Amino acid sequence: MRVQVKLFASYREVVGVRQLAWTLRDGETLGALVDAVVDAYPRLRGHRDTMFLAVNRAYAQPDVVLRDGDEVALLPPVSGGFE
Amino acid sequence: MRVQVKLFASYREVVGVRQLAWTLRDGETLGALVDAVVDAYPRLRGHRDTMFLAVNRAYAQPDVVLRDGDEVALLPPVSGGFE
Amino acid sequence: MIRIQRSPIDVAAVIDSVRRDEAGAIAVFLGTVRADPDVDALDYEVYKPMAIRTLADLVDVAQAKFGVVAMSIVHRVGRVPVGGDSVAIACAAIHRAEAFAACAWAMDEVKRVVPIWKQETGPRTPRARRRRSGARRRTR
Amino acid sequence: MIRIQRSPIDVAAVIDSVRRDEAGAIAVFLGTVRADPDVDALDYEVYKPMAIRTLADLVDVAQAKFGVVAMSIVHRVGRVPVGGDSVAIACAAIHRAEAFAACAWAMDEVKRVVPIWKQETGPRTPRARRRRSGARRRTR
Repeated sequence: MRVQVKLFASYREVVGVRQLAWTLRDGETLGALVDAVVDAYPRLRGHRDTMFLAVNRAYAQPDVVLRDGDEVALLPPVSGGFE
Repeated sequence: MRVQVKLFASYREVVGVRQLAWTLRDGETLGALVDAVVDAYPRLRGHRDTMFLAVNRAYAQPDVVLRDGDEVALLPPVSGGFE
Repeated sequence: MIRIQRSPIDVAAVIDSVRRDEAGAIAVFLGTVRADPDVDALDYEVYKPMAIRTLADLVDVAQAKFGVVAMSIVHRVGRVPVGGDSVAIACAAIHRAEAFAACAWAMDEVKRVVPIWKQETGPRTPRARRRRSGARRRTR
Repeated sequence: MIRIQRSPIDVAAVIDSVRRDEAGAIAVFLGTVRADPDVDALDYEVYKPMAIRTLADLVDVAQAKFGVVAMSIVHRVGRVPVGGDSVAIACAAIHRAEAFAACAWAMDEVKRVVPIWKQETGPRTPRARRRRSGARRRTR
């Protein structure tokens, strides 16, 4: 199955693109996908512990099982607002 | 000496005027003036304990000694704002 | 900006009056006249020179106590209809915690010390007072 | 009103969007870009569909948690210059305590959960990023 992986802010800068198309085995979890992406882009490794994850535009935990066509997002700690 | 005594809101309604000119002896205190006004307008008596006092546009205590020309105000509890 | 006025409050102008380059946070409070079956409007009476003075003191205290950068308070008096703003407070600070704290404190103080009194006006208000309030409004 | 936009925030419109006859209190918060020798502007990046969704959830929670009558949140993204408003939150409630509490809570939540990221832009910003941000702004 294929999912889209969106990258924002510092992650986008580290990887160099806004979005990756990723192929993975049926039944694979979000956590396994993130491990694979971090392996492919080792400069993300230092961010692994502070990374937030979303599936289909909602926060998600690593044990969520992905489905074909899911929109995954790797989110740096947010910093909206003004200060 | 003479002072002006301003009356607001419910006190103005009870007394029927917005302002009284009051003559009193030199050296008299704000408290003595208020006692005299309440004696003259007994319907103010029930309000005596919740009355705030001001002299020359600042809150004042009853022991303040008045001077000729002072502007005294008898203030019901305030209720500005909206609720 | 400290103002006691009979005309409607220009909220955007009150907010703009506290904008400062060094302030990252502006907290604003609006008190509005709530709908109630017995209330068409509130009539506010003020001891204006003392109200202006107590509001100015209150802004000085807010600056000392919370370190706010700028504060404006505008209170409307006379007849304010349901839905109308009776008071607007804007408070600018470097960070948001102080802006919120100072704004809430200032509203409490306005209700506690500023010589303004309100009375409800509605269908059951005695006619004499309704007439008087109406006359006051017409002559404004 | 929940909005993520590149254009300046119309604060009066945000406030008017929460006016309700039954609400006596409106608390408003504005976050503005503070002056700093190293900062000309902030560049905000957003994951827009998720940001809209988290803001809508946040308003639902505020209504359940604080009993607020109406809440609007508008966040500006793209380049916001010093003095510009980056976020506006307006919250109407029956009484002022809930309005203030809900507004302050909502601002904390915006900073905690809404997928928006900011970067400073100023004289020492690497030229590549300044150019990119400028291009983004020109094509808006």
